[in-house]
Amino acid sequence: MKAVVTVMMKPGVLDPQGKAIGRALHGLGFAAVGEVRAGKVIELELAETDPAKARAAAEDMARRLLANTVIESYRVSVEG
Amino acid sequence: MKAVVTVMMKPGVLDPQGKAIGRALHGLGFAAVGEVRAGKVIELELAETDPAKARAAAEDMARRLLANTVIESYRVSVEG
Amino acid sequence: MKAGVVLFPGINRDRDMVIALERAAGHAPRMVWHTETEISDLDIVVLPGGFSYGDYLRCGAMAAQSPVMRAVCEFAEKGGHILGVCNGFQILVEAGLLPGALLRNAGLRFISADCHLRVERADTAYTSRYQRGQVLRAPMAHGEGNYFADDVTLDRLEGDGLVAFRYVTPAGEVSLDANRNGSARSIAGIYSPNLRVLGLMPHPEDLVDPLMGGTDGKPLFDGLAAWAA
Amino acid sequence: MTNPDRDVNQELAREFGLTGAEYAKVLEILGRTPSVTELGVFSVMWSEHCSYKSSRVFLKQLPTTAPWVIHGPGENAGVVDIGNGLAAVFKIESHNHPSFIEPYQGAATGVGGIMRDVFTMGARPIANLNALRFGDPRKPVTKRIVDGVVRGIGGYGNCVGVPTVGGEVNFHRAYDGNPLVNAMTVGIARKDRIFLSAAAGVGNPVVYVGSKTGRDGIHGATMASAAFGADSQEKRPTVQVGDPFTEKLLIEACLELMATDAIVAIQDMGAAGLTSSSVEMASKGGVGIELDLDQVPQRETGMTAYEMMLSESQERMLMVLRPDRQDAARAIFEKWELDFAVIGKLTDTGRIVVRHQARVEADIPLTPLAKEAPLYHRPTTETAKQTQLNPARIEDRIGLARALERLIACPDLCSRAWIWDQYDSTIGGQTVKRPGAADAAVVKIEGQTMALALTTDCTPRYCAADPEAGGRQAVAEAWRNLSAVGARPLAVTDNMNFGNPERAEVMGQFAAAVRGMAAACEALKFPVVSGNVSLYNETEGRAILPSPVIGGLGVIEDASRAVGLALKPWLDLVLVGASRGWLGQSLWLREIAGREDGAPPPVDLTAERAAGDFVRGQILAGAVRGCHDVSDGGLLVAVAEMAMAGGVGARLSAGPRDIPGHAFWFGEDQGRYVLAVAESAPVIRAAEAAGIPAVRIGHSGGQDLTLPDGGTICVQALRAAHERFFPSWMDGAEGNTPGGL
Ligand SMILES: Nc1ncnc2c1ncn2[C@@H]1O[C@H](COP(=O)(O)OP(=O)(O)O)[C@@H](O)[C@H]1O
Ligand SMILES: [Mg+2]
Repeated sequence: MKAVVTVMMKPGVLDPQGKAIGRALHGLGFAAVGEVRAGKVIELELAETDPAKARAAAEDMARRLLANTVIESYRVSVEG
Repeated sequence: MKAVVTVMMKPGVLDPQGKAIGRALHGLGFAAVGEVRAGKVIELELAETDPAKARAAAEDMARRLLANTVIESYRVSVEG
Repeated sequence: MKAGVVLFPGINRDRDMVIALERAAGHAPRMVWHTETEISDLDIVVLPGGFSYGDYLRCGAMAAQSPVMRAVCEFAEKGGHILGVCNGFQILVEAGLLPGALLRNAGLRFISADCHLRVERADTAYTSRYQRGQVLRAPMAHGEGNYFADDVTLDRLEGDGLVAFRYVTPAGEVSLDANRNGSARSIAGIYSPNLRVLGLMPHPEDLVDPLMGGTDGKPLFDGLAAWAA
Repeated sequence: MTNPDRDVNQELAREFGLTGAEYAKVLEILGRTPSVTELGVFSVMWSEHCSYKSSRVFLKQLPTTAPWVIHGPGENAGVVDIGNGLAAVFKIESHNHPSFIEPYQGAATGVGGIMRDVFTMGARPIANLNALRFGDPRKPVTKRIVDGVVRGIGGYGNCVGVPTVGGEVNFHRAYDGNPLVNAMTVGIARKDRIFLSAAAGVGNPVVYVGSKTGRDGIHGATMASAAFGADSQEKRPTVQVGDPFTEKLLIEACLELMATDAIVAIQDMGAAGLTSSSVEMASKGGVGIELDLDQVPQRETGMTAYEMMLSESQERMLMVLRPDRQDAARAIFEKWELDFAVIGKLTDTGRIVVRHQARVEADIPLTPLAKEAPLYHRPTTETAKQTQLNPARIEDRIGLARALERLIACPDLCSRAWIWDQYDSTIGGQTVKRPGAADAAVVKIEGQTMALALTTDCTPRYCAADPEAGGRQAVAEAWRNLSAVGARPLAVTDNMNFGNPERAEVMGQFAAAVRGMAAACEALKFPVVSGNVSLYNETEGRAILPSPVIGGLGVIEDASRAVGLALKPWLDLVLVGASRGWLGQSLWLREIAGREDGAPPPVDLTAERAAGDFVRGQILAGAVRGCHDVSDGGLLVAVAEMAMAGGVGARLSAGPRDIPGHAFWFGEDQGRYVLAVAESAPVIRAAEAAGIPAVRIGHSGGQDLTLPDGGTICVQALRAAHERFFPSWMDGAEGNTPGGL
């Protein structure tokens, strides 16, 4: 099955890219845009049929490699 | 409301980052990992109450700035 | 001085580092491959600059997981000296041997230019050949050198005198313009609590020869050689 | 992609870029209808990009030999002897079309490709340069392209760890739809350890190493051989994405293998990928080759033979190995975590035979395919000569000071620091003169006292006004920039960027530029050892300015003698070379008088040589503290650049009475240098003895530039104006791509 790990900067850690994107969007005339945050997404194909096991594995990968919990938080979602 | 734009390399376009992450995960002993693809996620606060309008705006931003449609594809999701 | 220079795939400032160490020590350092696990023969472990694993995902993240880093962590626990420059600094931080993180430069662009560093203390194995407060010039070349840590950590680093170098003007003043990558409190390099692990972003190893524009980086390596002798 | 079972005919051939006559020749060679794969092979091998069918007849005129030339054009890169048993290996290559379609990846893969051309020959790359041309900076799209191209060049070169030490940038509306991205790489090898591509040894294994093959950039070669139409968006092949990390591993693995005796022949997979590499290796060696595509490492499933043969996936190499060294070689590539696959063997059939899933997909005789590629003598028409302008008739409305302030701030003359600050120029620890420090970059050779001097030059507005004079001037300026640091110029690599060769005026520009280059290379003993041709640089019938970019390489035996352009206080300023006040095609004329006309400044090659040899001699004798050639913007701009680089002012004395002030100080007469020396008298005496014009034009010191007409400018203020354009342009919100999103 497929697991998706989304990694975002923790609140409080500055996100210069998010800010730059916000500025550029306003420059393009998108006035309705408020706060913008930029992050990463990692999609994993897993040879695993049990969603719970897949999620556990992905969480483990996020903790150990995909996210740096000093600055980043992550969430995992699993798709059939 | 909040719109989330996810940007990934188009299928068939080389994703060196995903390739390297996959290798590293195997190195860590995650044998079940198959193909890995890495992408970006941009979370946008929108001063907008109508989900349809919010989605349309986010799609427009993705086309014009957030995604490089020559090599990347994007998807938009809207959260209340 | 028995120095070991660790090679991860994608490291590319190893030659520069070897030249600087060899000039100071009079002999070449040992090259340590990323799969090695036995490094107890070394006086000092050096993690040079580059783009380990392409800097994909996060700078230094994948290298921090490699077999040799387990040995490097043990080396640190035993009180060993470890120098990490640029990507090496990022790897030390990812491996948890130094606190904080290195974010993208505030301007979101790679910066390759000379910067000026103020020596915050001159009583370590790395800085004994400098004066406290001395300003040295060094090239920086990185896209992710923006040092970040929470205020508690930053206060502790400063309180315990663990800030090694700060970005300053040629005159030695901390200023916004001198801090081009946006580092917290202008921090360019930090020590571990026992002052034996040093991580810094700029490249003293690239300024050890007058031909290349100066020798401001040379005292760091001469100091190390003298300490190990 | 293309359906393998589509029936092959004239119409499909045209879609693949083959003319009716060319397709007829294919039928004649095969004696039957080709398969889709065979048609694909012919179409890429006979594309402009691979066959040089329009340019070959002209390029033959270029001098390519000298006692120090080891390998001239025809190999992956040029090779020259630099002494001490070492050779410099270098080449320049364009990635213009891809950089317009996807600026970051187009530029990045351009850098990757040229580095492979160099380390394929056994050389470790030690320096990169890049020559760039962009459209009108007032157009937001130009800004997007500049941002992407600069990020791409830095992103790839910085990661691989080769310093980017020089280059050039111009802007002109003629490049609006066709930016130029020319990347140059220089490497060092032992001169007795140069690796070539000619295959040998029937039965020897053909080995594929590097990245896996995907459907990247199929038909990139034919793509680079067609003008953009409005529909070029649709014609796009899958854009190649560069992987500099893999390139770095590939360099280290190849150099490690090259230290052994395992390699018989090696060739990078560039344009037209597996097709051109296998065909060129086999036909150069006069052998046949058999490929089994089932063995090719593949990134995607269900790829056809056609797709695998034409894929332009990056970071791949093809080698012929000694069979008894195969396992040792495999071990090296496995250590570096790279693919290694035996995909075929050499035969004695003189044919290329391609098998896929037990089917023969191609079986073509190599000689006609490679050596009988079409050759065209395209019609040419000469560019109309422009009249020589009389400076006395062009009045100066604003004076020297204001003109200088405007010139050094304009996009074509402003500081490029914003660009080179994004390129790692110090990695390797051998960079003696970084970007901006001297007329040529100076890079020391590790463990040696000698250094290489490197530059790229071309002045397209001269070439447009008079292609022959422009061709001469481009070569002369490169030679001049090398001499100005004290180096002995050795050889040239050239990148010919032009429009559609099927138009007589474009082909006429090409022919004339080559004539001018040939004359200059001949007179300056500065042979061409490698190069690249990029045609069809036009959109909807509008061609770029003719741009024959010259990459120059020189050597300086003692790196510590190299001089830069930074001014130091209390020195005399001496102008070497003759001045006539030539304003035609000058930047002053364009930026201040708003005119782009007149004949460009001529180059007197005899005087050029004499002045350069004199300046080099003075530098090596230790008499010169700073030196700068006089090029774009003329004498006053050259002095200002020296002052800004050193943060030191200067006081200038009046010029000759017979030349109007603005023409003397902003004219772009060629063959001139400004020397900063402790004492002018002995230098001027030596020049006169050698029959070379030399005059004292002032002296350095203080914080201001004091002009002969009394005006003064503070050097700090000048520098601020000089450095303003790029940062303020890029930080302006409009048309930004934040953080290289
Ligand atoms: N694209 C670039 N990349 C790196 N350096 C560059 C680039 N463009 C210009 N430079 C540097 O800027 C300086 C000035 O360039 P240029 O005006 O072309 O010099 P010159 O007129 O002497 O040939 C040179 O040191 C050159 O190498
Ligand atoms: Mg030039």
